[in-house]
Amino acid sequence: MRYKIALLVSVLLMISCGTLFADELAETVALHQEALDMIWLLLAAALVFFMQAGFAMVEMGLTRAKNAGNIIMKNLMDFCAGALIYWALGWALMYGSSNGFFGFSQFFIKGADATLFRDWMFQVVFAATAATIVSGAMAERTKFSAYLIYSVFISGIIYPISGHWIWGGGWLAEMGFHDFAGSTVVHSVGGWAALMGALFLGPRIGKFVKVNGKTTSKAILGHNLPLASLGVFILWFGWYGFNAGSTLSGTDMTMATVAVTTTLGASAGAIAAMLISWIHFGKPDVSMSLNGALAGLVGITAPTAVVTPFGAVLIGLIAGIIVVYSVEFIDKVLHIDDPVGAISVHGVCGLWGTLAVGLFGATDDVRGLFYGGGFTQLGIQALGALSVFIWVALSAGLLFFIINKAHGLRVSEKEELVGLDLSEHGTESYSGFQIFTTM
Amino acid sequence: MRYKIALLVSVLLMISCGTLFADELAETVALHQEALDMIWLLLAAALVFFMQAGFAMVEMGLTRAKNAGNIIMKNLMDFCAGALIYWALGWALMYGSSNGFFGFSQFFIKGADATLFRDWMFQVVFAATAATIVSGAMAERTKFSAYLIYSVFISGIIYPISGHWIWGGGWLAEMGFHDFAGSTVVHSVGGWAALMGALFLGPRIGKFVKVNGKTTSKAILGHNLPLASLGVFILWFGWYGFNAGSTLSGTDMTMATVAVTTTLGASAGAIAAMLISWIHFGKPDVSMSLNGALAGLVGITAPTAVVTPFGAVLIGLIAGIIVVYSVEFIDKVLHIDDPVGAISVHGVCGLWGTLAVGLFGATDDVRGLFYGGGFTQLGIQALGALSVFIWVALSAGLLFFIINKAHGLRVSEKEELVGLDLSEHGTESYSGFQIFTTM
Amino acid sequence: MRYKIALLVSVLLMISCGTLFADELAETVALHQEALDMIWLLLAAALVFFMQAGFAMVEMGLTRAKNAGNIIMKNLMDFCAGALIYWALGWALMYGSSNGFFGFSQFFIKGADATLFRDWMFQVVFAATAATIVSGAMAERTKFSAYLIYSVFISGIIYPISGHWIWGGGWLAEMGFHDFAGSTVVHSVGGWAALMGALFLGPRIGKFVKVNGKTTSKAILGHNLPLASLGVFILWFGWYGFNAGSTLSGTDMTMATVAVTTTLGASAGAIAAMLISWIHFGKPDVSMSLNGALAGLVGITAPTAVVTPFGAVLIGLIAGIIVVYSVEFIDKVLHIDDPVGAISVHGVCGLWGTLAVGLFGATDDVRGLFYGGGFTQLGIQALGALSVFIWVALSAGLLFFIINKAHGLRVSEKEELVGLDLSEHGTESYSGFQIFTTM
Amino acid sequence: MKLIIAYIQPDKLNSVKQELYKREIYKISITNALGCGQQMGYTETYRGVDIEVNLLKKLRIEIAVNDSFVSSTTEAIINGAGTNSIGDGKIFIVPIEECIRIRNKDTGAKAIG
Amino acid sequence: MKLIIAYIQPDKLNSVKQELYKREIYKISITNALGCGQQMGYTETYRGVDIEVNLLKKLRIEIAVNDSFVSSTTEAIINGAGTNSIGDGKIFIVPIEECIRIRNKDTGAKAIG
Amino acid sequence: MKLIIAYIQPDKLNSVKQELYKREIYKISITNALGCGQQMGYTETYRGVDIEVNLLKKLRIEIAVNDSFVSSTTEAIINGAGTNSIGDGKIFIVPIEECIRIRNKDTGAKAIG
Ligand SMILES: Nc1ncnc2c1ncn2[C@@H]1O[C@H](COP(=O)(O)OP(=O)(O)O)[C@@H](O)[C@H]1O
Ligand SMILES: Nc1ncnc2c1ncn2[C@@H]1O[C@H](COP(=O)(O)OP(=O)(O)O)[C@@H](O)[C@H]1O
Ligand SMILES: Nc1ncnc2c1ncn2[C@@H]1O[C@H](COP(=O)(O)OP(=O)(O)O)[C@@H](O)[C@H]1O
Repeated sequence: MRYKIALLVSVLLMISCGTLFADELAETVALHQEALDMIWLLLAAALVFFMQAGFAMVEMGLTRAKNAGNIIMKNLMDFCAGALIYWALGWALMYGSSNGFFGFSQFFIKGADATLFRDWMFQVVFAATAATIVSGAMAERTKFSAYLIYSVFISGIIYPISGHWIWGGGWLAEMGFHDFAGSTVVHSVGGWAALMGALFLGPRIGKFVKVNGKTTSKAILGHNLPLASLGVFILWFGWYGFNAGSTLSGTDMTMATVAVTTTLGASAGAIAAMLISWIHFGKPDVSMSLNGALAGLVGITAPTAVVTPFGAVLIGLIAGIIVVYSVEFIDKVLHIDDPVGAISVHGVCGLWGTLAVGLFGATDDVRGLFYGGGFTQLGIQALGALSVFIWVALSAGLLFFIINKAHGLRVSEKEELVGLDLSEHGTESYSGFQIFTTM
Repeated sequence: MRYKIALLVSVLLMISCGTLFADELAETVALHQEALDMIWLLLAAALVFFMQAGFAMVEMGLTRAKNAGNIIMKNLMDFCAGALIYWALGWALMYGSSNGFFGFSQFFIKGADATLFRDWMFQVVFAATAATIVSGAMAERTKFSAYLIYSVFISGIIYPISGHWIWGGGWLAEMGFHDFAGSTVVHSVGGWAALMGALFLGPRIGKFVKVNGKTTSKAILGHNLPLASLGVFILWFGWYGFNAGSTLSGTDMTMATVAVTTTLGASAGAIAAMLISWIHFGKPDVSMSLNGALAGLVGITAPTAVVTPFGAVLIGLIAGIIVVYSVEFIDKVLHIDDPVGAISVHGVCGLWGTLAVGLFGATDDVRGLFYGGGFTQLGIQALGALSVFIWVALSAGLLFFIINKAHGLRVSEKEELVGLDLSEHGTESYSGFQIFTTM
Repeated sequence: MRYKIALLVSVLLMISCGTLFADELAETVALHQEALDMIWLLLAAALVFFMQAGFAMVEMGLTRAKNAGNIIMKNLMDFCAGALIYWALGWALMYGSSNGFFGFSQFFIKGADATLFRDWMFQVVFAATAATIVSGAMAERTKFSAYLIYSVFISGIIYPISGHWIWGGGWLAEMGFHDFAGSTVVHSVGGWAALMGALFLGPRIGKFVKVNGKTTSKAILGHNLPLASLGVFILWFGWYGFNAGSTLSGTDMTMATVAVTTTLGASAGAIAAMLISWIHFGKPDVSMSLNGALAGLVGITAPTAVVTPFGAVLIGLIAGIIVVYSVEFIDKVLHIDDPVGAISVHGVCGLWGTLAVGLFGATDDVRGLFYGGGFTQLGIQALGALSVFIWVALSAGLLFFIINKAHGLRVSEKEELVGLDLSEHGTESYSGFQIFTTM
Repeated sequence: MKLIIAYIQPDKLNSVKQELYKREIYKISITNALGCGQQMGYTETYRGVDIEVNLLKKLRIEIAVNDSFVSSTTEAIINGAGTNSIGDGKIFIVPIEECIRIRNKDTGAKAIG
Repeated sequence: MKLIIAYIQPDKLNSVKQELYKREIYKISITNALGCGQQMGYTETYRGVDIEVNLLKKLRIEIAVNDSFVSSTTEAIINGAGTNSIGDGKIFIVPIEECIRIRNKDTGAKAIG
Repeated sequence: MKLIIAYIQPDKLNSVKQELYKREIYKISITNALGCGQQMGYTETYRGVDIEVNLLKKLRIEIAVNDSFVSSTTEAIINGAGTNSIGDGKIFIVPIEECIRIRNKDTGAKAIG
């Protein structure tokens, strides 16, 4: 009996020891899970933050030297003001407890723990991306103060609400709308807001010339293509955080698929835009090719996790073609002045990417038309894209309308001719350089 | 009995199997802990390294075209020379076995294993940051060879010693001085050295004009704001490595808090500086807003891990206000010529951030005045900041004094007028561009 | 007996519970292993991707303003076209099932799972690096369409095949040839292809002037050193992904050694090149120092994981010296026109780094001459470097020969004088800026 | 033949060109200049410190014309560039003794147009 | 003394300089200019939209010479810059009343060379 | 009325301006130029390869003055820009036949100042 008891005791001891040990281990492993998610999301967030620099460089490069400082200020400040308002309000509307249409809790991310801090960090840089897209379309003629007001509203209200529908557990999420990293949530929202902004502003002086009742479009050249190209490389670099980070988990291995489809989509987009511009204008156009890469990136953003490499290449190619014709159409037919092509790149190609999910989706959960999924997913995607378009067109339209009436949206003719750097900020961006200021 | 034995054996086998297995598992988990720390710190170190590019762009952008190449050389070489000396000497003084005032072992990081390699990597980029801060304040008039000498001493001796006090287990660490990521250790050290350098050098030709016995300050415009803004974005991006990496562990979840407070602090800083410049000068100033973002970042660097988001916003706002008035004061009252505002951004706002720990600290360990912690922490912070100021003022002062006497610190008037690119490096940075060389 | 059975049952239950639990834990830990590798490699790949921006900036900065847009297009498109072809073909030749000389399976990375996606992602950015190196040596005079053709072949065939020998399990790998991150696989391949390209193209107009039968070399200045320096910083930053990522595993702690030796090698390279240029030309030359940093990086790339810090410093110093004399030799003796020094930096220093493994290797597996390893390793390294040189010289030579005959490699004299931006792309890169277009 | 040199505000180039075209004067050369005249320079501030920009950006126009075109050319410039405000600029008329077209060595009145 | 002003194509500067050197004319000043003459401007496209570049980049050369050098100078310019095609440029000759060398206050024919 | 054209070293602009102000000459126009004169160009090296910079950066100053101001203007330029070394520059004086102020169509001596 003593023997038995001894046995029993020893066995129990060993087991309890083991489980004790195992408990500790399990805790460590759980901590590692948290750490992997944390590291992945924070680094991805940093990469997405860096896209602000990319946007600033692209927009500066594709506009005139006399407005470069103003673009800096707009890009810096829409992030800064956006971050504060997204902290106070935006997060609450987007990820607070939901009524299907918007969230409403956690203002000032109250009571945040490490996980919530992490998630806010990852989300704020997306909000800022949506905001900053608009700046390009409104470049070279917008009052700085008006832009500041706008940027508070888009990051605080417009973006969070449609974002809630899709990423915050709202009605579109319920329906199965799939937008992995934000073709619609981020890019289309930015693009459609850009469209409204450009519409309310009107074109830059000298952009459209009326000769014998016919309006012709004139090119106003960007002043610094090297800067613009740097911006595109920075954006592409950041996009690995934007897309792959959107797994939202450091142990979700689809991040590899995402990285690959993102790379292929962007490459195909650049090549398609280059070829189309070559065929169409006789020369491989630099700024169109740059826009093509961005178009491919925007297009692949929604479907990146659910398509095959082949699918990604096709999506990119089509995005690259779309962007060239869209830029032409908006410029030559609609006569809307979008200095950097933001509406086409982010709005139109964002729409394309959203629909592409319904065409090229190749997973069990998200199966598109071409992969035997029928029209269901495509229909949901179209509905989602349309709803967001309507929401942004109305809300941003109203916003710009009110700003225009109450405060003025556009600088005076004299200020525009002199350049916003001097007139709005009292500075020159390239002091000492000789620049032909007539341009 | 056979039965019993069989039972016993089988139980023991299973258990031992289990523990064997568990042992292996435990080893793997321990390796993962190492890997998480390693990956986190190396990537953070890479981000901090990239801040060198940010500093170079900011400093180039805010000075004249004729000195751009010289700034490249200074920023590149203070890193390169600094890395070699920090390997040979600096690490040993900072993290070698301590006598309270400096370390003294591990010269040439002798006998380093993976952990020490990792830690050295993370620390060397901080040392280089401190060194490179000075370059901006001494821009456009310093002999290149003198700058090289200086940079060896700051990375090899000045920075490591005060660093030892705080991060190397020295007397300030003992007292409970809290400087999470280096408002004092890195930024103030750089800022105060910059102050001494600018003092010994004197102002650039044409910076201060004496009319009727009254000295007035003239602006010497930076030649490339787009580059400067790119630099600020790069610095901000790198700062996520600088601050969040300073958890020194990949499983310390406060990294999320750090990322959030860093973002909010920087945003608030930029907005505050913009608003103050708007009120004060009539226009929202571009370069001041850029400096405001940096001021916010420097200010939040020490308290980032121990404050609330509200605290971070306040700290950033105040840093943004401080930087504008400090730049004005140093320029218009003290008549010290600091071309890029390095003394204000890094010295003064580093001081502010250090004190802010004692005001806004909100954790159990570090509790500041406004969070019921009384004056203790604030006192310690003040003492630490003061000690470091005295140390750097004396040591850097002596250094510049000796360089000035023995070697000469400043180029000749002719060389300064022609520009350091031609006179010190025999090159033009913007060959082919027409630049009004009178400026 | 009941008691016994009860005991038995309870013990068994507990154990099975435990193992069940342990199984789950083990699975999670295995997932973490995958996640660590995944995160590490994807982030490293993103860093290496960003090096494309670095190359573009360096090449633009060191050439004339009138060709900047063309360089953008070349650098963007060799990545984009390279990515598509590496997906379709390159990977299959490099990592498909081997016959010792090339692989042949997994075209279009067919049947890829997360691991293969990850590995492709990490490899494609290396392939693109090799391709883009060439662009610098062929700058300012190459037909854009010819360059596009070339870039498909290098990424699709030339690079993958020699890559297979070394990294794909081919014959050089079998022999024990050690090239950790690609001094030979990537940099020499790029460098030697650059050599062939520059040879077939001939020098730019005005580069070599024949006076009295003696050919003298004239400098053609780069137009934007700030951009070039930014490029070098970006490259260095990306190199942490390039070298440290080449552990190929997130739990291989040698990544710390790699980061440290990379830092020291690059620093030493920059310092050596600066000093040599100072002694040799009388001034510390900016562009040479920048090239020195790159030379150090290229040199340390092969041996980075197997050398001591001392070894790394020596390797870097020697690379920095080599690059200056190599640039001089290629320019003044061979009269080959390499606008950015790509042949010297990547070809020659890549060769040096490869041999340095056989000299400074200090691990059990890879032991060099100076560390008691005799001549064996050095011999293998020399053999490998030579084989790759022959392969690239022949294949790239043939490629450029055919392109030259069948399509034309070089633009017309008029197009070259006007600049490739206008003649090949119908655009100006710096519209509005006054540039002395005679240069 | 006269060489008409005019300094104008940069943002007036387009209207000057239009006025010239109306009068069938198509040939013109332009350089960038910094000028200092009655318009004493504005003061910008940069980080709150005054910059005396007493050298203002101007465009310098050169038009070589036959004597009979002088008055219509100056009229065009005045119409295009004049705003009745300080800084509008100046016109200087300098004699030309000879004019040669490089392409075909035409000289004199034939070459100028 | 005459001031010879010439507008030439930027890529012809080198050959003009060589022709001048042959004739031992070493002193010359150059500015960047935008010109609009018979060569009506080419049209670039930028993203498919026309840009009327009717202001073309030109170089403006100034050479001050003694009267006896006028013909060899113009000859040099014509030889160096002429290609028989539109856009080759123009030469204008303007009288100089006085010339002063700043360094030593030499004047007249002595100062000009 | 005369048009005084001077080429000076860029770093002498400030002292020239001061000398001019002393003599109450406030109106002046400046362009960037590349010059090649007695100062035969220095040689820079770039990565150890010579660059013959025989086109040096100069400033070109234009001052239109009434005849009575000619000597004080040239004096001011000589005082401000002279250093007794090669490269100091040159002054050319060219006759002006007419001067018009665009703002108010003043002409002649009244317009010039
Ligand atoms: N006497 C002069 N000599 C040279 N340039 C002059 C002269 N007077 C005017 N200018 C040029 O014309 C520009 C406009 O002159 P300003 O006196 O400001 O205009 P306004 O006469 O209409 O007031 C000046 O900036 C300068 O470039
Ligand atoms: N009458 C003029 N006044 C001022 N500049 C002129 C005049 N005629 C020609 N130019 C300058 O000379 C350049 C070449 O003139 P253009 O008529 O195109 O050449 P060509 O006479 O050989 O056809 C023009 O771009 C312009 O800068
Ligand atoms: N004959 C000339 N024609 C045109 N420009 C001249 C002439 N002589 C001198 N210059 C200009 O003046 C500048 C200074 O001339 P330089 O001969 O070097 O000075 P110095 O006569 O004092 O030695 C030259 O770079 C050139 O721009």
